[in-house]
Amino acid sequence: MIRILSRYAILFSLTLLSLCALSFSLIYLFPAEPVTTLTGITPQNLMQHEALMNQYHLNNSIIVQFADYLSELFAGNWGVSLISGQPLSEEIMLALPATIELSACAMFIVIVVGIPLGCYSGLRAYSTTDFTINSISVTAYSVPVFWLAVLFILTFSLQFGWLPLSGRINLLFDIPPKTGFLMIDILLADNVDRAAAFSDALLHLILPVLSIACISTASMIRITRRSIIDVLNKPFIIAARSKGLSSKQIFFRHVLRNALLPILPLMAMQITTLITNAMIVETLFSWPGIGNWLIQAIYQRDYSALRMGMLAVSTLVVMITIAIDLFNRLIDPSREKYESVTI
Amino acid sequence: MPLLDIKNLTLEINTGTQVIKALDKINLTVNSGEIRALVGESGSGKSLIVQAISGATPPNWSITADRMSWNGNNLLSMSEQKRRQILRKDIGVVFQHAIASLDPSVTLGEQLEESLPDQLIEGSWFWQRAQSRRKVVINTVHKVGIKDHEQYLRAYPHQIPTDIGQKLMLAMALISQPKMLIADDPTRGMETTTKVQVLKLLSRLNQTRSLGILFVSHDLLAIASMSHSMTVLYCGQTVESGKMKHIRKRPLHPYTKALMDSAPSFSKDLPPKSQLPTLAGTIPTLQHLPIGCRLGPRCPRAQRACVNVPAVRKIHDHSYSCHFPLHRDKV
Amino acid sequence: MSRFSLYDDEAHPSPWQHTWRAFKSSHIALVGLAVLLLFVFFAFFAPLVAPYNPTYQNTEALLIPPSWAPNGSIAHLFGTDALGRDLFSRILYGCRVTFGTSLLVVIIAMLVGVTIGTIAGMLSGVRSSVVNHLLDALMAIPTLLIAIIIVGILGSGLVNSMWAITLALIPQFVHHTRSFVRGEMKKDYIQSSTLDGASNLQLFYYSILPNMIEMLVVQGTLALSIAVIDISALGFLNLGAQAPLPELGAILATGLDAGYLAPWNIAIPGVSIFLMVLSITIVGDGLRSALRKRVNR
Amino acid sequence: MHKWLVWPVISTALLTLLGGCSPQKYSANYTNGLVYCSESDPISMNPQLDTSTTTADATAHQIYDRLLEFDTESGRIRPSLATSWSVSDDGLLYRFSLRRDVKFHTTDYFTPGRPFNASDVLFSFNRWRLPQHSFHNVSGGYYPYFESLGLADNIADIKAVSPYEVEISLKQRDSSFLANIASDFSVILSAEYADVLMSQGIPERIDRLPIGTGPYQYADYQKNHYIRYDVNNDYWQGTPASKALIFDITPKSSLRLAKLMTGECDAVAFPARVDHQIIREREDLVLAEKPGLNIGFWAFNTERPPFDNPSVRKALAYAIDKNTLIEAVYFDSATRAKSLLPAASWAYQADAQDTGYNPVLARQLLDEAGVAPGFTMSVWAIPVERAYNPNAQKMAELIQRYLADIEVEVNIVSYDWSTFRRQLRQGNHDSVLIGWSADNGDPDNFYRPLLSCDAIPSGTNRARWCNPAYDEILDRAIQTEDVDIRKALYFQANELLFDKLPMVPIAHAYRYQAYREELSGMVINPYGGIRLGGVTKQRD
Repeated sequence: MIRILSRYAILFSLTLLSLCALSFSLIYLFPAEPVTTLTGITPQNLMQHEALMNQYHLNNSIIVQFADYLSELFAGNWGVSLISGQPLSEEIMLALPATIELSACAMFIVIVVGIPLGCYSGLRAYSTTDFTINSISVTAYSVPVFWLAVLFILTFSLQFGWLPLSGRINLLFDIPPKTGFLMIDILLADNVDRAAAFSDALLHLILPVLSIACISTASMIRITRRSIIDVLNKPFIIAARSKGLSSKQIFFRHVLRNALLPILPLMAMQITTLITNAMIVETLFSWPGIGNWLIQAIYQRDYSALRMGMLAVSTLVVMITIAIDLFNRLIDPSREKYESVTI
Repeated sequence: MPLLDIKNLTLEINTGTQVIKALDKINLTVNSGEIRALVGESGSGKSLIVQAISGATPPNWSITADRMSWNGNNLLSMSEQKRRQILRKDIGVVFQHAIASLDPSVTLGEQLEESLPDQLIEGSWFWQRAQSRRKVVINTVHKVGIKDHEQYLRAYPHQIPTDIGQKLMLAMALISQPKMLIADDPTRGMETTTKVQVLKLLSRLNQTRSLGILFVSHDLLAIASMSHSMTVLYCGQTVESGKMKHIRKRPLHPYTKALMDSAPSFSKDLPPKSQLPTLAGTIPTLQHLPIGCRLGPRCPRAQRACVNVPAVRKIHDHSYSCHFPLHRDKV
Repeated sequence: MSRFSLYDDEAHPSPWQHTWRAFKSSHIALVGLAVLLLFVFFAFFAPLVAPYNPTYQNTEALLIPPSWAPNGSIAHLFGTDALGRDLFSRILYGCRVTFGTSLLVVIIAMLVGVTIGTIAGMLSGVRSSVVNHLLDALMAIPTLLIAIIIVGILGSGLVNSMWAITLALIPQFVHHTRSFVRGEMKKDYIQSSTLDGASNLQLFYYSILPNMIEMLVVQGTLALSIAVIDISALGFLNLGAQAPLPELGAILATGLDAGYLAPWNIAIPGVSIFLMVLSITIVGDGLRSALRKRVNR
Repeated sequence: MHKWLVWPVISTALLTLLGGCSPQKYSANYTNGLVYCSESDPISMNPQLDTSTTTADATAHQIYDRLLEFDTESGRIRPSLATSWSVSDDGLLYRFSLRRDVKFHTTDYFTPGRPFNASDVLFSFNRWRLPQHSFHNVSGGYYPYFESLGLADNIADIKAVSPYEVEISLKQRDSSFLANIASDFSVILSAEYADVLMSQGIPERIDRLPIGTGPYQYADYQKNHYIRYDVNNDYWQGTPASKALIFDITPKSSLRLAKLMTGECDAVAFPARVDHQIIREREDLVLAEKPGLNIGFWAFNTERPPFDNPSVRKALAYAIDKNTLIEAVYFDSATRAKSLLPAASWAYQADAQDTGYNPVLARQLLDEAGVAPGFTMSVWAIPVERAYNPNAQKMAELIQRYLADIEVEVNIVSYDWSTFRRQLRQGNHDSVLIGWSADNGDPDNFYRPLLSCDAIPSGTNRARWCNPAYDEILDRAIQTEDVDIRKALYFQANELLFDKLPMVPIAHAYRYQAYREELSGMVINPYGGIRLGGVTKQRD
């Protein structure tokens, strides 16, 4: 156990280091002045330029610069956005929770709807219900997410007018952003009608979450179905049945557990596509998440924001992936690495 | 009253393109306390019979039988619930690959406790029942010959050697004190030392607990010594069955004779350096089964009459199905 | 003695024929293949087939509905967009741009990925596991993020977005190739050829590659569907193909502005991307199940 | 075997679907407030520092007041913070008497000690007038509107005769002075707030956390997302009806329209021309229309060869067909522009010369000027919608094709609005599609900020064209009060412009305002930014 934990700790710190190195190299790769990309302040005159250069040790060797860059990062001084002048740590801490909230709800729906449907179609393999579920999931899997979002907007909010289409909550609710997670902020906010704010936030959440969840649920259904069918063909299921266990007992005690174990590493890949889709959909629903923020930054050529945004998002995603891998390694007793799991 | 009585069992497998008659009119009876060997070359449908009995059949199989009864009541017409009850209580099944037949994600102790029916444990409170459950598991494991049970009960299937796995499968089958045990070639691929251990264990159980055993195997040497009666299977057809002594002394079906000759220890008068007599040709694949007597093309005594399926004839509990049996020239 | 063989020897088809026969057995896969070939045809012969030049702005024909709509004209099969450009020819050229570039992207990513994967697979020991774990972790970075960074460095444009997606797809190929090669190296037929004195290169070319082709084809179709979606997403976000270049995602984005007046400007590009990805996924699925049928027999 | 699994699966799927759609219509107005969807971020919270309409919309009429106001119907000047004013007969001395007990905003970052008086007027004017003023260089020290008019060196002195009496003396007569005082940019700041900030050592906060006397006070601003205003309860013209005002920043015009339809926005800025028909068809939306005092033009950067050569500029002008541009981009809701002034202005010249569509002549002129075929140039297109140019990107693509006919290659450049303006001011553009909306009714407000020499450093002269003869005509024009003389002088200026053609005037567009029908008091302000003080929303 300790050996595994230490191995994963090394892997995590190594990846984190490579990500920091990547973001450090961006300072020189971006077509702007290294000083502006690092600090976000455009030096007005030569004197301020010199002051910044030695304040961030930009003139001595790369290694010292990188070491200093790392200490700055962990000290929380992430520099200032080129355009808005706000400190980056503040802006990212405001934008990241919005995307996390969106992806978490989408992931919840993916798991709650995807896995049961996958099991259902897996158990009734090669029957008509299995065929319909499978064809629906193949279709839903291949719909481009931005087109789906546009279709949802056109039908649900413009045609029927049931759902709002932009932002996290109606701006008339003045919710001071304490943690960045809207649901928690509503509870913390004092002079606001909580029930109305909560229902409004939920209504705003439905369309973006549905447009992201559709695609990931479809692929989750296919993965689960394939995994269930593989497990059902295994010999120990025949042995269990000959032991006289009822089909319900066999499913819950043996099939479900063995089918879900190989799915975990694939969940990590699911999270990556989910967050990518979330970043695309944010621009359509003007959801103030990290995706929207990054795309605004690229439009405004805000290089310091790009550098820090990239580091924040990739660290988040890599952390989740490695956590899922570790969790899978811990609870998967069979040690037999599910290397080539087909989708 | 035989424990298990199967008459004319036919199994058709619908493989999408064509329907294959894998088992053709199987007759099999096992009395209580009797060890019956079911012998046949690999691919003759032995494990299909075991699966047919246990009812674990995939959707594209269709099973028809004149009679398939357990202690008198017909298995096929029984309700799913009732049949499962019998399987759990009275029949224990041991499979060939022990490790593959165990759930890789559950500890062995749990799997053993799972196959223990509730009737056998006492204690009203749940912790008492858990203790008694553990006690029964531990002494069954001891009975099967595993001393250090602590280490194995906590382990996972991929962490234990195959012979221990085999013994645990046996324990799992015996834990519900069944009346009959179906062993599907448990000793296949084992070294002789462990093989002898398992066989001795089985015969000891048969004597002490008069446990009926249906021993499915293709290894004649091991079975001849311990089983009371034998049925020979070829390509899904029962060719001969009867008392072990009669068959060894006077096999009536050419295939049984060929089987007997191929085992060197039986025919003592074999001149040194002579070729072992075997049947020509190979076992036909399921898609190309010959009509009538399936041994037809390979049988040295085959004649025109063999084209239609030979009826089953009995000479006081020694039955065979062949038009031109050995030692009895007239039909 | 005369050998009397009653049953003729079965014609043992080669693995390829077998996979093709299994693939052919499912009709949906065939339909998917037909649609895919249609897109490939458009991708290569768009200039011959397209009635108009995609960037020709006919200012008299602004926002004409498609031919099947009440006041649509047959001159413009899919109608025209806000600048009077014929939508049908733009979609054809769009297929050429989107599908063509994603084919290119997948081929490059496959070549690079396979070489790195094989090298990582062959040399065992700490280094390769470290490299692999690192690549697995980097595989987790969302493709859109890599695209944004590359657009930041090189500026927006179709070629830059191609580099971004190639970089995003390489770790996937490396991972699958590496696990496949490690699996193969344990097998005996590799052992036997190494005993015959085969060098690593010959080993790869003669024994591993033939077996790997099917796995690569399956991974290729998966990567192709991801590439098509990503390239059109970047085009939609105006990070990939720039204004006049007819790329399906960009056409959809420009169509959005006049969305309520001309809904077909949204529907038709969306449907074409959807059909393209659907056909790729169906063919990929058909291949995968055919391959699985052959392997499990 | 699996019948028992059917029930949990169906229930979860249904639950998620049903929970979602509440059949009744989504009504966005829970609390009593007004949501206005603007198209971009303001550069700063003080209109003095920037001429863009976005900044004026967000601040001018919401947070601040001016000495004088334009009447929205008649367009004539009426009193505001100055109750009355008198002009000496030689036109050099202006005396204003100020309104009493007008309170500044009380916010969590500042509580005013005293009401509005003359020292605030002095502070507001001297800040941009005197370079050595303590607040002049705060947030860049850059006042484009006043620099382009050269107002600073025309004002001799400003004196506070009494706490509620101010006197301004000019060096030369300026007939457009009163109109400039009433424009969006000459707002009144709080001197007391300035002193407090200077003592705390954070003077630039005056432009980030503004204090004014307007109907709404600043509450919160998140870049690219929203600006929140609270109501100014003790506003001197009576407390406004809606409790809060939100500027929801939505760059895409189709998204703004969508939010208007679902009721998430009560009013939207610059509805796209292509959607006008849809807004008119829906009965819950209103599209107000007014002939606009603006001009959309295509300016060439005359400092960069070959655009410094007038014949090249003429050739490019002949290469494009203005009528199709107007039809395709403005959907015929604009009139063709011959000169800078729109028809609504009294100095409009109906018979001004204009460049027709003649690509052959254009190619000829280019060959004479030595511009070889395949010459590439950049056309910058503003990314936001404006009354004077609703879709610059589309117009650029049309121009791209016209110039392709005469073998001139065009690449279209566009950034985010604030980055676009910053790069434009540095002058690294070949040509730009932009425009100007009048801030007051005076023709000088068109000619001077767009093409005068001292408008180049202020950034409003996009063509960076400096012609002393042209400036001399303009100075003579504002000296006289006589309308006919000024008209003749402006006609002279038109000829000079047609001869040199630093920019190609394209269209004078109508101004549009789209809002929900439950809004009342929504009126289009002919000059400058939107006025939301008097708007009320009935409960539906």
